[in-house]
Amino acid sequence: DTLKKIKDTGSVTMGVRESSGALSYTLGDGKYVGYHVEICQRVLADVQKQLGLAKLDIKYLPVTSQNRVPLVQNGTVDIECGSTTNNLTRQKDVAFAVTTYVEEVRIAVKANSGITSIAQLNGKTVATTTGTTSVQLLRKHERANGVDFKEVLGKDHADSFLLLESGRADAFVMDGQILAGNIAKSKAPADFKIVGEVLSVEPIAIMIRKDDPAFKKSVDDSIKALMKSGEIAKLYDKWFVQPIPPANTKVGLPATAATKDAWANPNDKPVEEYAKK
Amino acid sequence: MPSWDWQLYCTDMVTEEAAPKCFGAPGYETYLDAMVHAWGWTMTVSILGLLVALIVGSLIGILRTVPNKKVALFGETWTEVFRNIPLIVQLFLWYHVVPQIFPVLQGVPSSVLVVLAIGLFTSARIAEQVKAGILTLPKGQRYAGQALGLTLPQTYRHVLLPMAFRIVIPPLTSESMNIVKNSAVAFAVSIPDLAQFALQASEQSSFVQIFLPVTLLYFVSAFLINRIAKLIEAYVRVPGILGAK
Amino acid sequence: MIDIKNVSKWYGPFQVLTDCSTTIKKGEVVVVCGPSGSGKSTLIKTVNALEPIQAGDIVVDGTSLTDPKTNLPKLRSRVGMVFQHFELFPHLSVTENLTLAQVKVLGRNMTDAKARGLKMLERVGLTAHKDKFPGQLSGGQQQRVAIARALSMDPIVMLFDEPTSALDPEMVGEVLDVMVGLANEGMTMMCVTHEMGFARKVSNRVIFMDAGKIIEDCAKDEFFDNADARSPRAKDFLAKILQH
Amino acid sequence: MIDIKNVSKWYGPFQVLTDCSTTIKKGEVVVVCGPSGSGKSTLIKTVNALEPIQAGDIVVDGTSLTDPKTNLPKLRSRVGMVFQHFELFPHLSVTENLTLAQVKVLGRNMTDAKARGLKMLERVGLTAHKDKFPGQLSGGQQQRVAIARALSMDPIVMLFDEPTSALDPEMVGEVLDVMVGLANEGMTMMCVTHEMGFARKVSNRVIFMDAGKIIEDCAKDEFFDNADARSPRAKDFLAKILQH
Amino acid sequence: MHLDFSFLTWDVLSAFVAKGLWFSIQLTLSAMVGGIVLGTVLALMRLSGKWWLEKPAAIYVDTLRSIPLVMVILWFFLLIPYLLGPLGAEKTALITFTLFEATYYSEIMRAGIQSVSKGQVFAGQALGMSYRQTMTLVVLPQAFRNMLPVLLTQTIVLFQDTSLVYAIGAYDLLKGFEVAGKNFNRPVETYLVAAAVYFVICFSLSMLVRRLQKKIAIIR
Ligand SMILES: Nc1ncnc2c1ncn2[C@@H]1O[C@H](COP(=O)(O)OP(=O)(O)OP(=O)(O)O)[C@@H](O)[C@H]1O
Ligand SMILES: Nc1ncnc2c1ncn2[C@@H]1O[C@H](COP(=O)(O)OP(=O)(O)OP(=O)(O)O)[C@@H](O)[C@H]1O
Ligand SMILES: [Mg+2]
Ligand SMILES: [Mg+2]
Repeated sequence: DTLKKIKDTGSVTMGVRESSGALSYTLGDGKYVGYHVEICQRVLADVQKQLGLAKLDIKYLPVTSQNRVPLVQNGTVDIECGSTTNNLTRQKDVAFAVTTYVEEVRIAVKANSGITSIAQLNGKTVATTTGTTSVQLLRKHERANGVDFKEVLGKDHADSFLLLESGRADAFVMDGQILAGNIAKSKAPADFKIVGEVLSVEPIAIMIRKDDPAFKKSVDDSIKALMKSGEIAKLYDKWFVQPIPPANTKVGLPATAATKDAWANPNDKPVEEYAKK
Repeated sequence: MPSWDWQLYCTDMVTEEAAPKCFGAPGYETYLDAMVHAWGWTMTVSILGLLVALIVGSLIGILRTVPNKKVALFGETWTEVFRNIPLIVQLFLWYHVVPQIFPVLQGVPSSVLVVLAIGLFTSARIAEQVKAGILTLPKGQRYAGQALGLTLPQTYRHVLLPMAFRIVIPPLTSESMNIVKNSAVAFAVSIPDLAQFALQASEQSSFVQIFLPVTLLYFVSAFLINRIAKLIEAYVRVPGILGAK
Repeated sequence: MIDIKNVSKWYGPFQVLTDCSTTIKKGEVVVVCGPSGSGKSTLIKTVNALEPIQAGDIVVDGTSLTDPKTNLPKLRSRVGMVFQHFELFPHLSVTENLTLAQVKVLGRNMTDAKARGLKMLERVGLTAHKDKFPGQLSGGQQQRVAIARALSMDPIVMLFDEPTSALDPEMVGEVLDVMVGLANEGMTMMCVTHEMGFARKVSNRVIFMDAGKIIEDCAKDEFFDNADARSPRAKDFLAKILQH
Repeated sequence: MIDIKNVSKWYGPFQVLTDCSTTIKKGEVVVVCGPSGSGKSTLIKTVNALEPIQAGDIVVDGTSLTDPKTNLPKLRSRVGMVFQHFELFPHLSVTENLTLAQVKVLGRNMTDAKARGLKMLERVGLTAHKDKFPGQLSGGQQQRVAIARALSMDPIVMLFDEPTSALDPEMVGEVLDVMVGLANEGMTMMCVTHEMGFARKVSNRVIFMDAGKIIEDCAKDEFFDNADARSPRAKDFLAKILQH
Repeated sequence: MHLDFSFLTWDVLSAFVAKGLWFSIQLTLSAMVGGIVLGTVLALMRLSGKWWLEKPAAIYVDTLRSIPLVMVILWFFLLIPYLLGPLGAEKTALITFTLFEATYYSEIMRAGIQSVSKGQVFAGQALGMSYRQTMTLVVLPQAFRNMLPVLLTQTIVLFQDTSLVYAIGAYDLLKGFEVAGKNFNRPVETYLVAAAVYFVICFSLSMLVRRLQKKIAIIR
């Protein structure tokens, strides 16, 4: 029971990412920031108020794609504020708060490559990152549409982007905000562009332990309040449109219709239900 | 812990649908297919890397014992450079940096670069062992060879190396096992090996169910190499010495 | 046959040999003795150019070792050498030990090499062990094989470096017997040894070294029987070594 | 003092000692000789219980070694032992080598242990080297330190296993001198050695072993001077060892 | 290729890299000390001649040594919370590395103990020392001294291996460089600098090993 644990110990462990674009990343020196990190901080402030704690000690624990689910499961992390897709497989092991961001999986290419859609990727080399749902997505797409491309998997997003930048790959298929973030930070942002159809729509949410309805309710209520007040749109603007530290670059990715829809109708539907429509 | 789901291994990795056959069903790639395929990559990278490491490492190790200062210095430098930078960093340099400096390498597939990186990294360690093996031989052996009129290369070929290699089989065995384990970094440059499979598949399904068989496969592979080395060791054992212990 | 002329040698700053000179004629048996560390082994190794020298010259059968044009491996193949620790090749059988250099260095064919090797093995009384490995032989047997190996190359001179000092006392005899036989047949020999019995029995001359210098170089009888004429260091050494 | 009764010992299926019996009285000096591998070292090690025995019994100063109640470390501390390869502790200085067991085993305080150790060091003539490390000493000096180390424990008997066979010929004398001194002072000694000069000079009895059996066990004079009464194996051995 | 190192200012280095370097050093030192202690115990178990001590130690060592370190780290990261409660990546790394490196150190110590001649054991026993005394006063000091260069060489490997804690998100030296590289999108440059830093540290250590080796060769 997470609420009790927080109350008893006066501390909470927040799972964060080292570099998940503007959602969650580090400034070094143990400082973690980003859209989801800030939402979580607001949520935890509410939790503190609800529990009547004078002081709540937030511990930040950087997690990776590989260990985030086990860590939430085994109690190391109380609330994971990274860039986790809400899907059915994961729902077997963990629970998700209401969706705060809807990701669209897109294709980044070199601006001068002339590629504008996935169909043109036939025979090309496509990069994506190991241990992400994009890999599966890409393979699904390949099989369904009979396109044939060579896939290369980077160790992490930065590596994958480097594959594109150095010409080892012709395209980088990944979550739109990650593509936008990497392009924004690159040496020559104008050399890249995001093109083509949306390959998939994925609800990204804050992850918490399964079978803890009380905690889920607190978190959900807190987030819903942000949505209702319109506060969440301001947070989004701060991280995805305005310049952000450390290099003061802009991601430049205004909220999509799908994201706005998720704010208007708070829900914790998994990715499978988005795919249906 | 979640319960064990045997069906998982017969499930298609892409569509998450059950395949008609667990292994080798056309049009499907089950978890089992992918794992076996990945294992193949791990072994390929390891064995080719081992070949590079053994050949280059032996050569460098020999150079380091030659009574010629310049040649020996070259061997020393080689060893120091390749063993003092973490493999994962070297791998990255081979993949992303070296081709920028030598554009000819740009077209080289990443699997070749990985084999080179792992092979050369391990060559430094093997050179170290081979050198130690040659130096543990009594100095008199070198003298005896030369006193019979053998040239230096002949002395190495017929006198020093046959014994030195026998002596260093045990440390070379553990280096060979290390190479299988070290190959787990190859995924970082997009080799679809066991490590990459483990990371991708465990993301799509359960951690324990993927990592347990993968760990076992690594274990078995290392063990296999160990057994082969033991066979070689027994085969080349000289009556009357070594092995007596 | 062997002409050692003012040889000096250094290991770094440490001088191991200081201005050593002597001559060994064909058929002569010369024993070299002296305290440990006096440079005996080093001297005998320089005769074979196994250790380079920094000053002086050594001429073996008319060929200068310091001449850069000299083919050292070829020269060495004509000088037989026997070591304290035998230095048989442990991974080769006795026969292979005997034939390796004959084939690779002298270019003999395998049949001839084997015939020659086995003849020498017979000479040292070990024909029965021809297929064993060195590790399966006793020390005395190994040393006799080492002598046979050197002899198989038809050397013009044999060098011995303490051939019996690593042996069990019972085995010393069998090796010395072979050496005495060689000496009696007229082989030219230079032999570092502390076996004064051997020196007395077969040597023509005794060289005594101390601290890298040749201190005594005289006929055997003179060395042993005219003790009063010897240097104090040599007297002292002889006293110690003959005491028990 | 030492009673060896029908001792047999096996290494796996291989019998190293077969039914060995002998008695060593206080003040006696017994020399053990025999060919390599005959079990001399093994026998002397069993006296100290360094090697267990499978049959028979050994009684040292009234204490049976096979009695499970016997405190072996305590017994061993009263039996001095000197090894072929000295076995000084290379990581300790000479003084530390001498005092370690006195302090840790006998429980002496450091001052007493040092006094005792230095006295023994003086006895072997090495006081000047007390602060050196074993690696800085010559073989003969190391062996003398090893004897001093054993003596510091005030042993009732001293065991020697080929104490001079790993030494350069010149150094043999200095170690034998110390041993002769000990024997003359009445120390009980059991000594594996091939130094027949030593055996002749100081021993009371000679034991000859072959293939794990005690073949001869007789007074010194009988052994050396009545060669005809000896077994063929012993005669053969003596001939070999005295030949050169 | 155009390389631009200008972003790597002292501020960036101290913000991103210093913490990682400190953790790598901490991890290396504590895993070395803990690993040598535990490794020595394991080595003694394997040489004890008692099967009920030998077998478990042998299985422990052989098993861990046959699995890639990354896998071991991931497993421990997953399993430790069940045994000890949540600990965080850094502490998990400390425990994992100590337990894992102990297997390597144990093999070194085993060879070291065997490098001490049987005669030394006999000499200790002949002076009346117990098994414990012979081990602690005679054998282990020599084993340790003889193996010092090898132990240090293993420590260099250990230091390089700390780069693998990326798998559980602990913040080590390499991670420091990587994160800096990612946030400024200069991965090539940071990897080059990282390689240089690792080389300088490890090379200095291996020079130290060489000098030690020479020194020990003299004592012996
Ligand atoms: N490679 C080397 N480097 C430095 N010094 C050496 C080397 N080899 C030998 N020496 C030194 O040279 C001196 C002579 O050595 P050498 O082996 O010729 O003596 P030796 O008379 O044969 O002694 P021994 O009777 O012990 O065999 C010794 O002081 C030895 O320490
Ligand atoms: N640990 C062991 N395992 C098996 N056999 C052994 C062992 N130690 C000694 N032996 C054998 O026991 C026999 C007697 O050995 P021991 O060392 O007592 O002989 P020794 O008479 O002292 O010979 P040396 O003169 O060579 O020292 C030898 O044949 C030897 O090979
Ligand atoms: Mg010598
Ligand atoms: Mg013996």
